[in-house]
Amino acid sequence: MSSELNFREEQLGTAMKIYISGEVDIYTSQSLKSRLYDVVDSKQMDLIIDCRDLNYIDSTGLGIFVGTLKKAKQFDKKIYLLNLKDNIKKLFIITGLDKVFVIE
Amino acid sequence: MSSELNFREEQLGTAMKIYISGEVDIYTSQSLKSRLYDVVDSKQMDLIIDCRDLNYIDSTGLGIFVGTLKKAKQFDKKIYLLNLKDNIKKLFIITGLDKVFVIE
Amino acid sequence: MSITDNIELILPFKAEYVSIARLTASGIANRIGFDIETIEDIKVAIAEVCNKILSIGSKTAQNYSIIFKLSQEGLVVEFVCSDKSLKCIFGDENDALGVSIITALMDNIEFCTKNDYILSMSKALEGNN
Amino acid sequence: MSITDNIELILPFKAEYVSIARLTASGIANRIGFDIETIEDIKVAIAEVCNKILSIGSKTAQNYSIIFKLSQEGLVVEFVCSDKSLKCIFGDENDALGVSIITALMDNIEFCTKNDYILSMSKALEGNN
Ligand SMILES: Nc1ncnc2c1ncn2[C@@H]1O[C@H](COP(=O)(O)OP(=O)(O)O)[C@@H](O)[C@H]1O
Ligand SMILES: Nc1ncnc2c1ncn2[C@@H]1O[C@H](COP(=O)(O)OP(=O)(O)O)[C@@H](O)[C@H]1O
Repeated sequence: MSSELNFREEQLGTAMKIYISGEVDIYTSQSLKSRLYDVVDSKQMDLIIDCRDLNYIDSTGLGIFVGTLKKAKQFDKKIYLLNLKDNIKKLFIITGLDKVFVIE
Repeated sequence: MSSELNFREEQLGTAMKIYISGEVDIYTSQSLKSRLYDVVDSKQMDLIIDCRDLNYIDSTGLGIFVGTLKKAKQFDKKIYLLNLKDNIKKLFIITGLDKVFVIE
Repeated sequence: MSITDNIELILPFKAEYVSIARLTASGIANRIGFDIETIEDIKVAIAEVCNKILSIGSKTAQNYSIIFKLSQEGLVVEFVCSDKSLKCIFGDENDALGVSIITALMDNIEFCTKNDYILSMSKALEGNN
Repeated sequence: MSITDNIELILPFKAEYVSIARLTASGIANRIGFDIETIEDIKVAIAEVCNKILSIGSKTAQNYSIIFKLSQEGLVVEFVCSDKSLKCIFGDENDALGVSIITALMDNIEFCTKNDYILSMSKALEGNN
């Protein structure tokens, strides 16, 4: 089975940067959820999610971003979304989530 | 309707060079056939077919190459196939047509 | 009057095959002549409906069907299942994201229908009527 | 014993939709886990069968069906049509190219069958048995 979703992490001072590449859909989203929740819980740092190689996301994935944000807020941490492709930025705007996240 | 097959011609001395790009399948093959037959009939020159941007071909397309070759031979002209991608070269080998055409 | 061609894709109730629905939808939307951005929109909207069908599931059906109706006017997509309990599938609070996406990306959506299909949605080829 | 999932694609008898068969076949072969070269092979072989079905055509049927049977062992592809006159479709001299391609690219092909399908062919996931 080919892997459609991949992660890479690096620590940047007091923040964690995560590169997400591939496609987040109903099938791959569980691995996104456990990875993001895990990082927030274990590191308790600001999260910088670099989406330059994220090609697709659906409402399942957006929901996981929201869930991650809620968790991060418990620790008073922020989530930054970087380099969203146009098709993905469009979904954030449609759903109003562009006002919930820091999109850069 | 998006166009899946495109051509570009240029005259090289006593030969015609044709660039084929896109996909030759049962749907697009009629335009390949009329184009190649037309060039052979009207120019009566050697034909250099550059396939660097040809991504797909099926037996319909291979049959048209064979038909074009038969036509060309009537005028004592040759057909050269250039820059075949691996997946396409594989089909020429499978069908034995690699021995019928000059593949470079 | 425009000729309509039907293409049907029948998929098991499994999350791993929604990507097949997306790919087939892209190919069909491309074939009709939609531009790249609209192809992406149609793909996303179809996946949202598949997601919801899968999240509800079925006690009786093994698979569901996506019927693509292609014409010069554009595309109509119907979702069909032998399990007739699958009706008005969107509505609970967790559906807000999915519903807002589908509504924004497609022209017309029949969420709750008395017809045989679960849901129908359409996209016109020229302009956003 | 391996679970088999069926995916079915129903297409009109029209040349412009063979590209949809190719695309869907690629997605399915990729999902099963075939490598890129084998995905291409499966796609090509399926298109050759579609071509032949279209070149014969049908007086009674509007569409034909491609059934993909996915399992851990690999892929079986069956072509089905309500027009039962579509049997042993390959055989005349113009089929030489298509037949040599299909035969080289797939593991097993049932060209003439007493079963309900027109033609069946398979590709194993590991090795070329
Ligand atoms: N339309 C929406 N707007 C805002 N938040 C949403 C919307 N839909 C879902 N959510 C939130 O997204 C999150 C998704 O979380 P989920 O991935 O299901 O994990 P969990 O609920 O276990 O934290 C939930 O907190 C849910 O409230
Ligand atoms: N397996 C094959 N091996 C060699 N030549 C073939 C094979 N199949 C078809 N051909 C040839 O390919 C050509 C295809 O021509 P086609 O495109 O049908 O146009 P036309 O027959 O009108 O010239 C024919 O000349 C046919 O004889």
